[in-house]
Amino acid sequence: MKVGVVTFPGSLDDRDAARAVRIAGGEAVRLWHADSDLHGVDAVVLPGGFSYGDYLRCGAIARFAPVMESIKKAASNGLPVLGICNGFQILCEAHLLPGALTRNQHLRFRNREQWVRVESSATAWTGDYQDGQEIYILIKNGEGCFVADEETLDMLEDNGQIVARYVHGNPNGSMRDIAAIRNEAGNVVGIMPHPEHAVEALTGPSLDGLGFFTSVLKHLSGGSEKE
Amino acid sequence: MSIDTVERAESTPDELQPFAELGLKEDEYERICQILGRRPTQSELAMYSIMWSEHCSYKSSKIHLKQFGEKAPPSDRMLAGIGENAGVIAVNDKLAVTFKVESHNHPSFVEPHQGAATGVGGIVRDILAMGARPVAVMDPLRFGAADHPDTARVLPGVVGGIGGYGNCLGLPNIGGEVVFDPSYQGNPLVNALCVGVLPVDRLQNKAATGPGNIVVLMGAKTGRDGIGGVSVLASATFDEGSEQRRPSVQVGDPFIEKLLIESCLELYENKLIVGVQDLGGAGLTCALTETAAAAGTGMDVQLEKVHLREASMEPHEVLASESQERMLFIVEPSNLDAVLNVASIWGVIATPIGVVTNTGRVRITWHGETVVDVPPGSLADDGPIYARPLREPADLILLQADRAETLPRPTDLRETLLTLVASPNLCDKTWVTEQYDRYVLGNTILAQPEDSGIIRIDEETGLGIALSVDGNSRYTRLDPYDGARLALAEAFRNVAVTGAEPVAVTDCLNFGSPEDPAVMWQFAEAVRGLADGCQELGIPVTGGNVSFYNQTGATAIHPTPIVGVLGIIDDVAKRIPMGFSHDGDLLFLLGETANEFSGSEWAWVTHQHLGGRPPKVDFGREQALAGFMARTAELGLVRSAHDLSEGGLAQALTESCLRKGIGANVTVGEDAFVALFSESASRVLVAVPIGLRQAFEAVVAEQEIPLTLLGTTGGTSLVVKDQFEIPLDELRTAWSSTLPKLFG
Amino acid sequence: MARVVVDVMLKPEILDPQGQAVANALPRLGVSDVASVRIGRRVEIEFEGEADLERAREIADKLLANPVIENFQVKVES
Amino acid sequence: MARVVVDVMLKPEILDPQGQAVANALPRLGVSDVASVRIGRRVEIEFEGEADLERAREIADKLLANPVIENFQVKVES
Ligand SMILES: Nc1ncnc2c1ncn2[C@@H]1O[C@H](COP(=O)(O)OP(=O)(O)O)[C@@H](O)[C@H]1O
Ligand SMILES: [Mg+2]
Repeated sequence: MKVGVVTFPGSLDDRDAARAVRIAGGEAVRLWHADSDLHGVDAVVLPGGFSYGDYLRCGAIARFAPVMESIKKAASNGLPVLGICNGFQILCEAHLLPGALTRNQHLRFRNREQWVRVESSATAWTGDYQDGQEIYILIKNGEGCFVADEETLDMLEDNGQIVARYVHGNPNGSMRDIAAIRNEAGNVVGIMPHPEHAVEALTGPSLDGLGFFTSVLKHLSGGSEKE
Repeated sequence: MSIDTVERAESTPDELQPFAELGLKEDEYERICQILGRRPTQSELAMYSIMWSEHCSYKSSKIHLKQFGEKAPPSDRMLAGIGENAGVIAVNDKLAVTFKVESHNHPSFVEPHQGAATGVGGIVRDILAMGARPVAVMDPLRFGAADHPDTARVLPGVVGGIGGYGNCLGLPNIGGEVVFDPSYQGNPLVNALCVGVLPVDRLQNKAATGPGNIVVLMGAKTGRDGIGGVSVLASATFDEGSEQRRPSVQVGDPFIEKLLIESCLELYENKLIVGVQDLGGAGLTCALTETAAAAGTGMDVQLEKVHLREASMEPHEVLASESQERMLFIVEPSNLDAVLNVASIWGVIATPIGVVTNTGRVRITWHGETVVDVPPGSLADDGPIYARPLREPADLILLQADRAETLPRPTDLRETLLTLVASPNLCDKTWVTEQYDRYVLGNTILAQPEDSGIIRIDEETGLGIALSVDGNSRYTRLDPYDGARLALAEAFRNVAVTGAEPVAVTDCLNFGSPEDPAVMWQFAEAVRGLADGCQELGIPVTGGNVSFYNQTGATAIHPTPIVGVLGIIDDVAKRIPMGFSHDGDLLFLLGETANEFSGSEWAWVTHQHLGGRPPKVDFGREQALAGFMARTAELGLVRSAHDLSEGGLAQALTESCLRKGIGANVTVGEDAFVALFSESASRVLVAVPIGLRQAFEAVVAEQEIPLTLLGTTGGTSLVVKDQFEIPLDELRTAWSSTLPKLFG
Repeated sequence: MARVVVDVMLKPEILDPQGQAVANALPRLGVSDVASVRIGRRVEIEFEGEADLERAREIADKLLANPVIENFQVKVES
Repeated sequence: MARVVVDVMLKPEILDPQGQAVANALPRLGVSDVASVRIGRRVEIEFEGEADLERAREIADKLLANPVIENFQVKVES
């Protein structure tokens, strides 16, 4: 299975995301922001970082990259897409996910290990988790505070589109403790914490992040999807 | 207004030049005229004034720094040493590591955020210029009193700047220091260290070899940034009142720097360049003259080709600009298109601005008129050198006589411990460090608050490097020779306790004015101490940085040598962390504790006292300890190890307990106060699984390390038998509340 | 050359922690009669030729402001 | 209630990476006639009583702008 990892100018966790794909047993394919060809990948990760310096608003400029046009089209046809951190911001800016990510309420960048509860295993990226499972991964962002109007938030809750919530403390003021959401179809997921940094015992706080990458591989091979 | 050309300079030999305003002495100016055989042009004067400044020429420090080379132990690991952009150490046949620590003190006081940010940017380019991919940064910091209002301005800005720049570059921050002392009130210290990794055969050179080769400038546009003294040129003589439009503050753009990193690595990988130099202090002036001087060649440069941010800039401003995020390359003509192509893929500007010549002169034209014609070596290598007068500070004898060992001792040790762990220098630094990304790149094995940062540099074999930076300016104030040695000993030990083998040193020497003989004496002593220490330990200084004029009015900061030690660990899976992780492990203290309190945190926090002589240093012991730690790591005999430094055993126990929330139960000798709070050097706290006790003690016996069994790990309190018990919750609250209370 | 200014502000219902932080710091400066502070972005667009309000509005709509959280206003600067 | 607006902009000679990034992105939106973009902050201060320009100027000077790299302008909003 080929999982594309997009590099925008300023992407930083692209190597890490590719490593996570490999550790999960997939083949990582590098995609370049200026190339609209998706090179036949079966899924796409938009990695963390500071695309285009994250000047203006995080993700605001990356949204216009040629590769995003293709990703948008493919996503509407069911291509699994995972946006991590900056990737999540890009997905919101590109209107592939509702809401927006704003400045952390304490106004500082925060990097720490964090408990997160998986609320929905019914996505292309979370099939390997149990609903309600608490995982220990990490956050590192300055603009991770998820906001949306009440109506949108209620809709997300009602449709089961909230994929993960912060537990044992909200690190950035995110509304309803939201750490990750999905689109209605469940193929597009945005997550603020970093599962790709929790895939190796020596370098991460746990191995709890690996499930995102094994899930999508299973999903692609027609495995254990719970939808 | 017409520009000052060489032709004009020849025809107006008597025109007055503002050399004094630019910081040049009369005899220095005369030497310039002698070298050129005429008066310098405005641009040339700007170039000499910068290159012959203390910052660029090391004119006061050079004669002392020589010792690092003279006393350096022979090392076949060293591929590049002092004088290069950064020292390079071979890790094995294939991989090398380059690292260096540098200061950005003054800019960070004026504009904390941008000053600190551009400090990170600058050191990263040094590492990049050696051919390496930067893989981590560290940040030793010094601030005034923690509760001083100006610290509330400076500290959040500095931390935000370091985090903002480093995070955006995707470099994990793996350690540093946050130290408060009133001596830094008007002059905080922002030092930044960067480490990079390269294949041995990718090592780059700055020499502009090969006449006919093209000189290419890449990166950000050039603006009026950081044109310090050069504004004098314009304002004093030529253009009154224009000074305020010349900012000496530089604003960084980490995004461009990230693109520069990727572009450079692609150029190196495809062997597209023959020489490279970063632009830092002294900007183009330094880059052009150093590359030409290093090769013994010349250069013809068409300066108007440089992309400018402001069209009205004059040639001397272009030459002096310290605009960030720029690199200079020497490129064979046949590779020029390929180089420009790499730049365009990454979206950075690259411009051919000149050619290498065999004239032995750097000639610079501005729209066809020659504004500079100089022998590059006279700027880069042959600056003035001073043997400045040295005199021991007059108050030192009295200071040393006022020993802290005679201060009244505390009666309540529990209270003392809680007060100390909550003091600004010993408290939890999470408020600072959580603003830094320590995970990016996915190779961080250890990072703050561990004793060293460890980065895996080969994912297949698990090969890694360890780094620690340390400095104790109170010790150095009391005895600069031993203070520098203690900084070295601590950094060395911090690397060793993780199981790594220390192999090389970098340093940043932060001092007051070299024109003050007392400061100069402190400097000379500190350098001698560091050089001697490295000789005794058998590890070389590979590079570093000197920062003088750190003072407020006539008052200098405490002398602050910051020492960084690099270690190698063959298999990062064997690294030893600092925190207790299991109940029931045996706790041992390695090393001996003496009654040493002078310069200690206890003396400062409880008595505001600074006096006496710092703890003794014994490099033989440090080496034995290091050897021992490497052996136990190899054999997997200890579960955690933590070095003892400021705050002594009490502090080490606190940090190891709180790391994972596992308590300890220990017995200390008769003199509990000394046992808990003395700052004797060469000591390590280790936790050994009970089943490995015999194997552990056997290795101890081999190495003749003094060993004391303290007790065991476990429980939810820190218990010192017959003294006190502190629940970990209470301990954690005391330790971790201080910075959030001060800074929000 | 002509300048168009785009003011981008968070919608009133969106929390503005930065503005709040400033408001909270005011009493320390002895200022007590401020009801609220909101912080947004001011973008100055310099056109090569005529000021093009339509263009500016389009740029603001697509790029400068995020309609989920922000409102904007466009004006030619005198 | 009265509103005072403080516009804080980087001094013209100071690098503005944000503005530059936006300017570089414009061609993607089909915009090619923009010479430059500068981005600063717009701060809206709501006074409980009268708009107090003096006060606002003091706040701007001490808190909102960094005089080393920024200029500001204060005005009462109509
Ligand atoms: N400015 C900083 N940046 C990153 N890490 C820091 C900083 N300040 C302190 N640390 C980390 O916090 C830990 C404790 O710091 P310190 O007390 O200075 O250690 P030590 O006593 O071993 O020198 C170390 O891991 C150090 O690297
Ligand atoms: Mg230490």
